[in-house]
Amino acid sequence: MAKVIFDTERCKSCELCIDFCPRNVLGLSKQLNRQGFYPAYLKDPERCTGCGICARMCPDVVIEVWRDDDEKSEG
Amino acid sequence: MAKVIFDTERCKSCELCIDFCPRNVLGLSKQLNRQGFYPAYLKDPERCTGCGICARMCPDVVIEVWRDDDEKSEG
Amino acid sequence: MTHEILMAGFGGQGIMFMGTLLAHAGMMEDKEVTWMPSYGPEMRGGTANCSVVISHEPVASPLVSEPTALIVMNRPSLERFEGTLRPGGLLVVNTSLVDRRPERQDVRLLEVPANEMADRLGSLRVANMVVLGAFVQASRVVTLHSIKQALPEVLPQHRHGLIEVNVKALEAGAALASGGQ
Amino acid sequence: MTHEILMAGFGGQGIMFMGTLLAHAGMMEDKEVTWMPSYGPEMRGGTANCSVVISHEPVASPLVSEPTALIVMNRPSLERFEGTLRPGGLLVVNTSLVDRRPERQDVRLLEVPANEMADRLGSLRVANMVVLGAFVQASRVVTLHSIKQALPEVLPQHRHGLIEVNVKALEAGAALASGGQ
Amino acid sequence: MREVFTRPKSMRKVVMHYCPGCTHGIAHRLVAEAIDELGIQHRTIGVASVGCSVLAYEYFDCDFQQAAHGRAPAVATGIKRVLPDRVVFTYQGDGDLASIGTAEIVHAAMRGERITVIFINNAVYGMTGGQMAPTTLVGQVTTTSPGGRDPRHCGHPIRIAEMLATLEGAAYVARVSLHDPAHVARARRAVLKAFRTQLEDRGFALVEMLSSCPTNWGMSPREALRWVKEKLIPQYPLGEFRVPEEEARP
Amino acid sequence: MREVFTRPKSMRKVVMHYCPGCTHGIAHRLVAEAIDELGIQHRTIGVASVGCSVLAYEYFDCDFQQAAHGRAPAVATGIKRVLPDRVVFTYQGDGDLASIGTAEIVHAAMRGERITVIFINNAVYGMTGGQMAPTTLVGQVTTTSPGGRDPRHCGHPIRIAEMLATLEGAAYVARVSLHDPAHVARARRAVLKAFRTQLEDRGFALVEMLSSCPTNWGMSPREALRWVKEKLIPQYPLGEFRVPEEEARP
Amino acid sequence: MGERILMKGNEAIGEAAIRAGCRYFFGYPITPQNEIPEYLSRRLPEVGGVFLQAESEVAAINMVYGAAGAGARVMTSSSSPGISLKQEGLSYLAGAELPCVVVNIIRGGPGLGGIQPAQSDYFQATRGGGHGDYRTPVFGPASIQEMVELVMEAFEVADRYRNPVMVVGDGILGQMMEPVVLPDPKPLDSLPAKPWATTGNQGRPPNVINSLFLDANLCSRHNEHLQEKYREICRREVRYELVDPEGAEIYFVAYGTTSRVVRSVMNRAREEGIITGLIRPITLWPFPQEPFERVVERAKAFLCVEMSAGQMVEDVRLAVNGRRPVHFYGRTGGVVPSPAEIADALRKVLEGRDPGA
Amino acid sequence: MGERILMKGNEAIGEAAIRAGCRYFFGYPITPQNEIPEYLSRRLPEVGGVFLQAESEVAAINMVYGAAGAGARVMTSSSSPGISLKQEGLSYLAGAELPCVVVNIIRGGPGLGGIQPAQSDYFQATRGGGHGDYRTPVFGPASIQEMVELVMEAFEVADRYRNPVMVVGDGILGQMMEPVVLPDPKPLDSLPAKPWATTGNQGRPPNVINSLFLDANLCSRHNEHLQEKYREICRREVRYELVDPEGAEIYFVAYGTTSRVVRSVMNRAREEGIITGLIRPITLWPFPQEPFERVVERAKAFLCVEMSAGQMVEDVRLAVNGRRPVHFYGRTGGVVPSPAEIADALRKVLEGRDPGA
Ligand SMILES: Cc1ncc(C[n+]2csc(CCOP(=O)(O)OP(=O)(O)O)c2C)c(N)n1
Ligand SMILES: Cc1ncc(C[n+]2csc(CCOP(=O)(O)OP(=O)(O)O)c2C)c(N)n1
Ligand code: SF4
Ligand code: SF4
Ligand code: SF4
Ligand code: SF4
Ligand code: SF4
Ligand code: SF4
Ligand SMILES: [Mg+2]
Ligand SMILES: [Mg+2]
Repeated sequence: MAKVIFDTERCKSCELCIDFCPRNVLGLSKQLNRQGFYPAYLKDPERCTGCGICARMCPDVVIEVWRDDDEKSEG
Repeated sequence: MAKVIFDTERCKSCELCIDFCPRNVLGLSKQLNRQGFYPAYLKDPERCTGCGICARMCPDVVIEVWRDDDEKSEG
Repeated sequence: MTHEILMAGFGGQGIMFMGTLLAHAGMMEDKEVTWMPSYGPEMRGGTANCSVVISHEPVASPLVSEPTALIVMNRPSLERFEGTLRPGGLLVVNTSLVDRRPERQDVRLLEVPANEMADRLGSLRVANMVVLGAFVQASRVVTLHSIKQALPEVLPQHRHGLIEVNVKALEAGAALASGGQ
Repeated sequence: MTHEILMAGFGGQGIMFMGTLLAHAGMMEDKEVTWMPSYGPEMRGGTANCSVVISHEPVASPLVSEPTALIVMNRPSLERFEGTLRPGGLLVVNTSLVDRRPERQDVRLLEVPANEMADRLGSLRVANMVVLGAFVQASRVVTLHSIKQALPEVLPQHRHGLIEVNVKALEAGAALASGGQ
Repeated sequence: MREVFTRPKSMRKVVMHYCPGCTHGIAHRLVAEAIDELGIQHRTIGVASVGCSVLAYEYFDCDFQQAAHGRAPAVATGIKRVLPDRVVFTYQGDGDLASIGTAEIVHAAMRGERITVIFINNAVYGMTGGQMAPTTLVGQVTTTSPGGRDPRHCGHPIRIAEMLATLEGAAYVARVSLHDPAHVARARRAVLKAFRTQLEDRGFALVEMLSSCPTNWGMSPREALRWVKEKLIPQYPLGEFRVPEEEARP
Repeated sequence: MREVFTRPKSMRKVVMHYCPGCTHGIAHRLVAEAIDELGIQHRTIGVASVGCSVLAYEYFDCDFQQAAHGRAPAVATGIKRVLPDRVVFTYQGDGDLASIGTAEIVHAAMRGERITVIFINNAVYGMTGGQMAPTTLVGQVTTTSPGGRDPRHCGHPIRIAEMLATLEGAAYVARVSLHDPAHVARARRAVLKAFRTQLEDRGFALVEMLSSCPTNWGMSPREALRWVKEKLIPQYPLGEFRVPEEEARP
Repeated sequence: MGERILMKGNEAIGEAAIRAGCRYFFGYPITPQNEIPEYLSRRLPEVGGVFLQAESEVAAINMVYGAAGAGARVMTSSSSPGISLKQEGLSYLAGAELPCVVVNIIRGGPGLGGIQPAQSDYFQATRGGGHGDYRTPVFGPASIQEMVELVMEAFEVADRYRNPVMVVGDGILGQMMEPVVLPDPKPLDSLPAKPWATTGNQGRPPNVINSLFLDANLCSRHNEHLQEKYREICRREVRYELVDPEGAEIYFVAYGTTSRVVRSVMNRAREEGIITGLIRPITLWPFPQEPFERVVERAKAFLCVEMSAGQMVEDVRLAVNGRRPVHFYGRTGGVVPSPAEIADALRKVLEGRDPGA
Repeated sequence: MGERILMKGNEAIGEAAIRAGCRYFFGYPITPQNEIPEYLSRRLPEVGGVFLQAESEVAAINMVYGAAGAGARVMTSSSSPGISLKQEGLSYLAGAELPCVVVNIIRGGPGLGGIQPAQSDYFQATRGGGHGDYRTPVFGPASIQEMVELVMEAFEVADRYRNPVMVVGDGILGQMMEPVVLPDPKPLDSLPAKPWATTGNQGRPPNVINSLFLDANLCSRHNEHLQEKYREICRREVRYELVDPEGAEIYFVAYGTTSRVVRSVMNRAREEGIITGLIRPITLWPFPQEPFERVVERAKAFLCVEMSAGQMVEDVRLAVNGRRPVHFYGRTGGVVPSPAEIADALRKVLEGRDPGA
């Protein structure tokens, strides 16, 4: 199981995480954050592999990714 | 026959013409010029071939070289 | 009479365009005008505001620190500028993006649900024109006619297709202001 | 009494060294001294001159425009500076390289055939010391003893071998000056 | 659970002022990760330049100096000469490093100055509103090349990595790109090497990063990264142009 | 009689201030000969830099501007942009061109500025009294490297020709030497080519000339030329590093 | 003369330069003046001119040197840090007597500072921030119309005296729009001949552009010539505006943007019955002495207002020379003094207090 | 304290810096100050310091910035054109409040000019030739002994106020030899601590060296802080020498080399029975007001002598503020005014004429 945590207040809706997620499990929320952006969120947590690619492409260090130790990355 | 003309007042006694003359026919005069240098002169005009090397190595454009048209350069 | 108008909102809301249009209209009415953007640091984002002064005399300072009219397009702008409006001045609020009532009681208030109105006109982007139409109607700084005349001057040639919807928005705003007062 | 001495000659004649030695000697006698080279443009060649001031009081200006003593080592220097010497001043001329008599009649003249004398001592390079010895003897600005004491201070360690010939030259000059006056 | 990715310790938890999708943010993170990995946060001194990254000192959790436009390598030299056992890096844009600061970067490299340079090549002056940079591509429209860069008038783009690689003092010179995860991973390794080059006292190190400026290119962040891949990389080949030899320490 | 060698017409008949045996004089003559040969004296504008050759305007019989230290390429750019049909050349030393003027020469080359640069590399600052230059050899003693240039501290000498040859705008880049008649003859041809490159509108042209400074090297003119041959050339290989392609006009 | 059009100050500067016959611009981006190079990068090629973005401000000013020496009307523009970098070049231009126009859209300093409006480069502009005894005429316009006219005039003055001329403004003047009537372009064939320019010595002895004088006496003579020229500029090129209403006792002294804020204050003060005058230097160097002589007898005091910690006030003190009190009010770092603050300073002066304290 | 030794001015500057605890020098060759870098290139490595020849003056001043920010005592030196190039950097140093010492051995300008002595960079030094409202203390020594002492003091003042300090001289002071007693070296462990320096943030929050203030209000507040500091420097760091003999009516004002020529003139004048005084500013900024207050009542006139076209004379006028006539005599371009010329100027002033005319 993977855990993807968004520091939503820092997100700028650039969608790079969404573009690069190999599982296509990310989307933009409909709720503006305080900066005035629609932050990204994990819309389909089940399919996330915890590969961390989203975090590595996020220019604003919004995302943290945690994963069960034995699981393998697919990214 | 070659003619080597020195604009002696401009000579600075650097001796480069002397060093590079393939015929070793140049020397320094014993008479100071107005700049305070002992200017170079052609001490052995007979042996000069008019090759022009002295002129081409003179940093101060002191030397002019003329030669009979039919003669060949050896420089 | 010297009108000193301050307009403020988000970067993308067309604040500068509103101001430019107003200044152009003023010039076309042979008035003295100045338009002055607030320009931020050498970088992106944040809020935008601009000052327009329209007068029958040469304009002294182009900077408006105590406006006679204030147009706020979003809430942060209301927070920041509400206090600067002169007593008796005109306060125009885009209620679509400002979710609180102004505190000032000593000013004329004009509320415009600009985004909703613009949406109804089929283009969210003309919310600024709705507000401008309402403002001009309520303040009489320039005529609505001058604003319309200024449109083709200010819009680049390749955007002239947008004149129509802009005019509609201006008129909708003006109608609201004359009706709603 | 303030001595303002100007020395002038060709670049290679050791003018600066003469001046430095004199200034050192002055300092060793607990006098106030300044040494000032004329420094030319950022390039090579030409003439050199330096000013030395020796006084019992703090030295006002280190620049000598009207010297109390003038030492000329070559003809161009005589041409250039003869007129600046104060009336009654001391004019030392290296007659080996100056082929005309000075025009000034209101000064003390000391003629030194320095190059010839140096040559006789076996080293053309000490012509400057001959002149300096003569000058010191004639002017009493400092003692010859002080000059000799200054030599090891001014000459770098690896040149101390030259002290002897320099001393000889100084003495030869001094002898000429005391004899010749 | 094991952490796959968390914020590097050397980065402060503040909102950065960069535009949405600007890869300056990724570059920052890579530097911070290298600092963390090498455990040098407490002896690292950064030098911020003038460009969009002028506020870098607000984002890194270490000592910083803000340098005049183009002069970061000189400032870094001043620091490094006083504190040779500290780690000094500069973070510079292409206007800063490849235009006004050309002399400073060339000479820092020539001297083999023991500093690490992070060079953000986004083919444009970001901060001042998208003017032409020396790295702007031929034909690229900017606010001061409205008809596209004309090589007849402004020449061809300058390739900094290749140029500096002609200098013996440049121990490590590499060009990387930030346009996709695989390249970001490679960039990360290059940054690490560049810091190691300094730690091992081998000489000057520079990593040129092809970076995006969606705002001034007038593109979405995604389009901008595609443009990096399709337009920038052909002009600016990726690779290592100089690597330190094991022994050779001048 | 036929003239084998006479003073070029483009040189004035005045005594030059250079030290005895300084090859600045030879370099001057080669430039004047090229101007004569190409028949461009009346449309040539020279740019003198700051260095021993600062007075170049007194020696050439053509219009001249004296430029601030290092800025001759910028000054030449200003002239050439105003008068594109004139011939513009700069004459710069290694302190001027390779140190303070690095940015200006790199960018003139990058732009492919249609100018001709005569670059006198004598491994030292001549005019100011023999300080270290970026071109000073490792170990070479100068007044500011009294223990010899230490590469650990000051890096290795910069090779300007090679560095500029990485730029596409540099149409002709060559290094020659003035240490003997054969090399002087080759240098002469390089200077001609560099002017032709401009006349044919091909781009930026530079000729680096290894030159002597007997005064600051503390050598006789003859020893100095031997030093050029034995020490300078090994560090600075002679040759053409870029030649204009027949067609390629950017 | 054309119709009134609404134009940004920076763009108006660019257009004015073109109408003055300037066809060459060398610059480097810096806020808040980027619209000048951007405008000219579009416009100059249209009129057969050259816009070139230099690698730095240092390169830019030296390109200006080359172009000016080649006989062109040429301009560069920058903002404070960039102008500092041009100081050596400016000294060279002044030394070699080359005409050009240099625009400084001043921002808050020192150092990187900010980009907001300031007038804190007054000393640098009026006293030659570079080395040596040189001066450059400095124009300080207060409106876009005046900016246009003074930029055009700057080219005339530059050519008349073979000297660089500076035009200073700030981000407000650069970024604001105001109606402006653009003067007709100067016909290029009416521009002054420059027989001294280096254009290739066809049929004349070579020309040399130079500021080197190895012999101190020659260098001194050259300086005397420059000083004589500067004295002539002082005699002939002083410009100012004097607002001198009946009954004024306090005279403001202010230029540029600040003078406009001062005018607001004067208008409001008059409504309260307080009559004030204004001396508005239009040339900052040569600084106008005349208006001070005209009012000093009846003035009670002068109040100099600047966006600086107090720079022009020194020239005011020198002009008044102790005859009346000179007070100062200034804001720094990009803050424009507000009408309320200035009114407050005025009140203090009226009460005989020092507003600086 | 050691014995009297004969030393060249430029070398004495280098030695004084070392004795002040300066271990870092970044510079670029330029006549007539080359003996400073040359001396330090030998001496600094001997004492564990670093001499680095930078690629340019611009690089040098920015290396100074980095080194100063890292907490070092650091110096650079140059001459006029090179100092012009350092103006941006100086403004940054002042803005970021970094201590350092900058020596300017002034030569004749403008432009390339010559290398002979001048004082024509007075404005640049005293009014911040760079951009923004900043100041640097400026010392103007008149002898090599004083040069040594002031260079050492310059480092103290720089650290005390976290501000660059300038020392100005000319080729005469740089090239001449005079006996000097070198003060003992400052023990390195006695130098002030610099907790603000960027040395790696072991155990404390990060330090940042910076002059950027995007918000105008913050920039303004920073400037107010700087101005407060400058006022404190004006209160505490003024230095001057007043020669005020009984019976003096005319007071010379002169500094540096010129003051020594003036002294010759005063000595000779006294022999003719003419008693004169001398105000010799030692700090050019802050400019000494006090000596003027002390003598202005009994002075008949002031005669300012400079190797410039008239720069310090503005400060003299500001100090005298119209209470007495202020006259000026100056030579430019590298010419040192001769005693005869100055005596002539004095004579004119005594006769009530203006020597400048
Ligand atoms: C001396 C000086 N010149 C110009 C500027 C204005 N300026 C600020 S940032 C910048 C260019 C930034 O471009 P780049 O270095 O490519 O960085 P980016 O913003 O693209 O990351 C310029 C020219 C300045 N601050 N100082
Ligand atoms: C801005 C500036 N810095 C420094 C100098 C001093 N300077 C004059 S010539 C020179 C170096 C000359 O060396 P180089 O360019 O190698 O020419 P060379 O004399 O060797 O032919 C320097 C540093 C100056 N005139 N201007
Ligand atoms: S960790 Fe991988 S799979 Fe999960 S959201 Fe991020 S990119 Fe997609
Ligand atoms: S990449 Fe980061 S900033 Fe961009 S949308 Fe995703 S979380 Fe937000
Ligand atoms: S022409 Fe040739 S042979 Fe004759 S002197 Fe010259 S070098 Fe010697
Ligand atoms: S080469 Fe020329 S300057 Fe040298 S000695 Fe011969 S003639 Fe004289
Ligand atoms: S302007 Fe460009 S480089 Fe700057 S922050 Fe925005 S996207 Fe990034
Ligand atoms: S110093 Fe050197 S480069 Fe200069 S003229 Fe003399 S020998 Fe030639
Ligand atoms: Mg960039
Ligand atoms: Mg050289």
